[in-house]
Amino acid sequence: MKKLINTPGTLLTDALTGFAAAHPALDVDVRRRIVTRAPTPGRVSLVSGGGSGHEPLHAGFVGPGMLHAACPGEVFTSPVPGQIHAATTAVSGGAGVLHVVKNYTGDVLNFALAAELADDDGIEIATVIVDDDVAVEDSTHTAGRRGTGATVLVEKIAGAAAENGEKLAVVAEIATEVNARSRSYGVALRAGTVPAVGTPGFTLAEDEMEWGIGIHGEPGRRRGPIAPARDIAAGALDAIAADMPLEGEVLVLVNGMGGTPLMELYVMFAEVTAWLEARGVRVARSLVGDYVTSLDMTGCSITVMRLTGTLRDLWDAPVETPALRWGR
Amino acid sequence: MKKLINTPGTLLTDALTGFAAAHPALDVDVRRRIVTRAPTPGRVSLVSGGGSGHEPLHAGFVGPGMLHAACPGEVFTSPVPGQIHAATTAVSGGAGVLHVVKNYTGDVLNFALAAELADDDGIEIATVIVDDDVAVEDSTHTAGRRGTGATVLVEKIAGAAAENGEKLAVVAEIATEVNARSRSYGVALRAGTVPAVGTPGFTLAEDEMEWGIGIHGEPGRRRGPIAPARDIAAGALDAIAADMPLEGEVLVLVNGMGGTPLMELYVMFAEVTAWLEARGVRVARSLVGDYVTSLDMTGCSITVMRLTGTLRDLWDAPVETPALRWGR
Amino acid sequence: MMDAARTRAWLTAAARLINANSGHLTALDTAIGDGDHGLNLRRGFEAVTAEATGDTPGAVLKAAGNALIDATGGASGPLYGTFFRRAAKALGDAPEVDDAVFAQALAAGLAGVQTLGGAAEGDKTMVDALAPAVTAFAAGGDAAAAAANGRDATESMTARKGRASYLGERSIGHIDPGAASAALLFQALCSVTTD
Amino acid sequence: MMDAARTRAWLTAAARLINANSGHLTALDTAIGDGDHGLNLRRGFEAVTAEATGDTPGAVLKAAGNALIDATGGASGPLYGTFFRRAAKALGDAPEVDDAVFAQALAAGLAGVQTLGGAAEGDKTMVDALAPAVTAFAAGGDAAAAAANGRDATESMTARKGRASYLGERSIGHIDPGAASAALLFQALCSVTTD
Ligand SMILES: Nc1ncnc2c1ncn2[C@@H]1O[C@H](COP(=O)(O)OP(=O)(O)O)[C@@H](O)[C@H]1O
Ligand SMILES: Nc1ncnc2c1ncn2[C@@H]1O[C@H](COP(=O)(O)OP(=O)(O)O)[C@@H](O)[C@H]1O
Ligand SMILES: [Mg+2]
Ligand SMILES: [Mg+2]
Ligand SMILES: [Mg+2]
Ligand SMILES: [Mg+2]
Repeated sequence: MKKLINTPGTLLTDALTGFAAAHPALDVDVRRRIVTRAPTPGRVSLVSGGGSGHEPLHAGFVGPGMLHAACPGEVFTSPVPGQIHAATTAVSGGAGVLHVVKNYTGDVLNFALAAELADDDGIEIATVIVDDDVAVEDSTHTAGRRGTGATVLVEKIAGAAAENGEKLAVVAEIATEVNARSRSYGVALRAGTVPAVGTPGFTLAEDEMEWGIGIHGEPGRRRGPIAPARDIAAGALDAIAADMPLEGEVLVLVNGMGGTPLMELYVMFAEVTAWLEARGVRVARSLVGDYVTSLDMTGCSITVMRLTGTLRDLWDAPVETPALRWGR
Repeated sequence: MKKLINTPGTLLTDALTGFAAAHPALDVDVRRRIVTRAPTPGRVSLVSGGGSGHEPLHAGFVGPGMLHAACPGEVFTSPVPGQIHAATTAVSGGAGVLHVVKNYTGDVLNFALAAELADDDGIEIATVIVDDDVAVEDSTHTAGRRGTGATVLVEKIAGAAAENGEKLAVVAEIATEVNARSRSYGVALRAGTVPAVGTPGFTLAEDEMEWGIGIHGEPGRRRGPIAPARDIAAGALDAIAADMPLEGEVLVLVNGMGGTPLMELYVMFAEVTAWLEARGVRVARSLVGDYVTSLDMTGCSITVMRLTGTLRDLWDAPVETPALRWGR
Repeated sequence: MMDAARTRAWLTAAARLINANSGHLTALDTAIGDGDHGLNLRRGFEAVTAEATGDTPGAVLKAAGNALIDATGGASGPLYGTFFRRAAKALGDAPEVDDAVFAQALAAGLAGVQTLGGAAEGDKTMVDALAPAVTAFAAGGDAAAAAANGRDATESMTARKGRASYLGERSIGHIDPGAASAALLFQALCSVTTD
Repeated sequence: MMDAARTRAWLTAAARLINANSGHLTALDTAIGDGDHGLNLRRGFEAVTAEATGDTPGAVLKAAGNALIDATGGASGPLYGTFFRRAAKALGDAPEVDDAVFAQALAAGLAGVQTLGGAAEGDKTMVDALAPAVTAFAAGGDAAAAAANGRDATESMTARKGRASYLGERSIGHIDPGAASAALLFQALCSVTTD
């Protein structure tokens, strides 16, 4: 295993220490593992979290216009209820807190327990479960679709709604709408390695790739010969379009899995755009880069969200976080 | 070789096509391979360029507050004079153009020929050669120190000076000062693979790392057993401090080489900060992420710049490019 | 008969077994999950060892459940935490309970896991080891063997809950990590009750 | 005697050799450079083949130099481009030149490379093949063999120019890619002059 770390056991603490030093505008409690910013009294706050290893998700999205708090768990392990509750309490502004939760059993259960704790303290909680991954085909016989790239879109857009002063129910509704209008599909060329394990989650031959991967090093739906960017884009978009008819204006996220160079992501984005525009779908907004990663996995995921005018305006609203920044 | 590409021969065109689609605010001439934005009449413009494979460098730094044009060459190959000249002509605002050139023979020669062409056209050119890499120890018996991480700092800070309306000589002087106050050192855990070649630039055993690497897949100064993040930071900073006494306030860039997850870069940044602060050096500004990459190389480089008040203000000035964005 | 000391002995034996088999549990989870089950439970049971004290079996199990929920994370933390907390609730504050009462408490724990996680037997989860073990314990049979059989039976199952469910039929041929850890819990329980 | 046709024959022979040996040149550059020399020169000489036309040796070489500068990139593009442009300048617009004049033109080309790149013999660059070849050509000797010897001599040298210089002593034991391509140029030249 080759990694720029001290020891697997100190990885999360070390990374949070670095994150704190790099982003002095945020409050980082390294011991309790929560990253927060001051809430605005009377406004809804957003808390998200999940296992580490997906950086910049979630701590990189804390800041004006997006999240108020993030609680990173151990690598690929959901945070614990007490930690989530501490984050929730720290950023509660009195108008309720939205929990943005990716649909993994561990995340769902731990956030549910944290919501109970918040309820005990009289903090109103709404929860949005993100489950955009169409690679999980049969969601009635599984834990349900995984939450992947759409998480960034939910956090950005719901964050903008909260910034606009919307009530908790409205912010939650918008978050739910973003998730409902988004679909993702991912591929890997090489699996990531959990530092404490030391070997890759799965092994591919030099001429193989994995289709339909998640973001936790789990293998995907099927293995195949390595394909050109054009075919990968088509395969992913076919799966997405089979699940949600694509039309009108869309937002596209081409997301790197952590070990993929930006140049290749632009190649993928060119192919995704060409595929969509050839079918009369307009790519009105886009994001290309590493946003929801899986340690050092090589590969990418493609997320498509069908836009509305309101969602586009909320997307365009100013945001100022370590990993996402625009507007003035 | 595992890459998200169509063919090595179309890589650059495909990536530029994707870049153009993702960043509609910039003008991208895919055929001529130049990325430009409109110059401000009467103001100095900045042009940079070099081989591809270092993304987001340079095209990702075109935008208000930074570069006016970038001209990417083939992978690891400098652009050609005609291309550089086309970029220079496109963004000339009448007050002269600064060429920001990394110190590689190919880049230096091709930019020099382009400067002659500009001279023929009556465009005043100043050139700053960036050569911050202390891993090249003996610069009298080599092509001189390589230009690496400091390129981002030069482009950002000189870009801010140009935006402020400074004259060409002043912008060039500031660019030179940034370079003079900056030092870098890089390490690799795994070499990158030039797509048209198909095999890594060098091969390391599973327990080896390379010290003192450049950004073109060339091996470094020495090979050693893989080391903890703390020792890597100390090794790099020792080399930097031996060359330029570190004191006062510094800006630190911990830069990923393309295949390194952000989480590990934060670990490195924590160690770099701890090393510096233990020696009374204050990390006043920082940047952690992929800025000057080397295809899919795994590893990082560390750049330290000694700040002055003026340089810090220019660093803080607004910038709005695909890869660097802040201020309002 | 279970008292506070024996309950605690169960948990420390379990912690030792989890610790000794942590690499194996993680390897199982690497095959069909995300490669952290052994790491999670080792962390969780370290907290159990440190915090699960009390004067009654119920108090010990409640502290254990809270420690697991606080320290484990993942799916297994809340599930095992709930198992112990529900069992604790069923035991109330009796200083000593006989095996029949303890068996009922284990059944209550299992019910809690199933309510929270929604898994039935055959879904290839910890439930497939817990359920037969709880039944065997109630019947005075070999709960450890029942749990181990339940664990082994998961190998041929298709996962329908948890991360392994994403693999669909590709999960066949692998033992479920949670079923394997559940078998360790009952191995530990039998090591302190059969003497 | 060199006229426009034979000059062009030289360049197309060179382009064929470069193309055939492109992988080898790239492999040499992977060892001590950045792995693109063969790719660069193949691209450059494709442009030469397409564009290097003219009525005189000087016109052909000037067009070749311009094509190399326009299409190659890297260090080798401007250096080889300058080699041909300076040689062209020395030839002027004579429709035919004898070998002595052509030898002077090659020497002017070499001088141009050394002025631009600042490399001396022994620095482990293309100059180590070009210089002995130019000398041999002037003396009526075997320029191709001289270039090949010069190329082989770079193996034991420490690089002091170009990317290979970053390796310091680690560059020893590898042939310089530019010296190898220079040897191909003189191999091509001899194939059209010795008949
Ligand atoms: N819904 C569920 N009901 C019961 N057990 C479950 C459920 N989901 C997961 N599990 C159990 O949890 C185990 C995985 O635990 P662990 O690896 O610690 O958590 P995570 O899956 O969050 O990484 C699985 O092997 C399975 O036995
Ligand atoms: N300063 C120089 N003078 C002469 N030749 C040089 C010089 N620098 C580099 N070269 C030659 O150029 C060759 C490398 O060319 P190439 O790989 O195409 O360019 P780059 O180094 O920019 O990738 C070297 O092998 C060497 O022979
Ligand atoms: Mg997990
Ligand atoms: Mg090159
Ligand atoms: Mg797991
Ligand atoms: Mg080269």
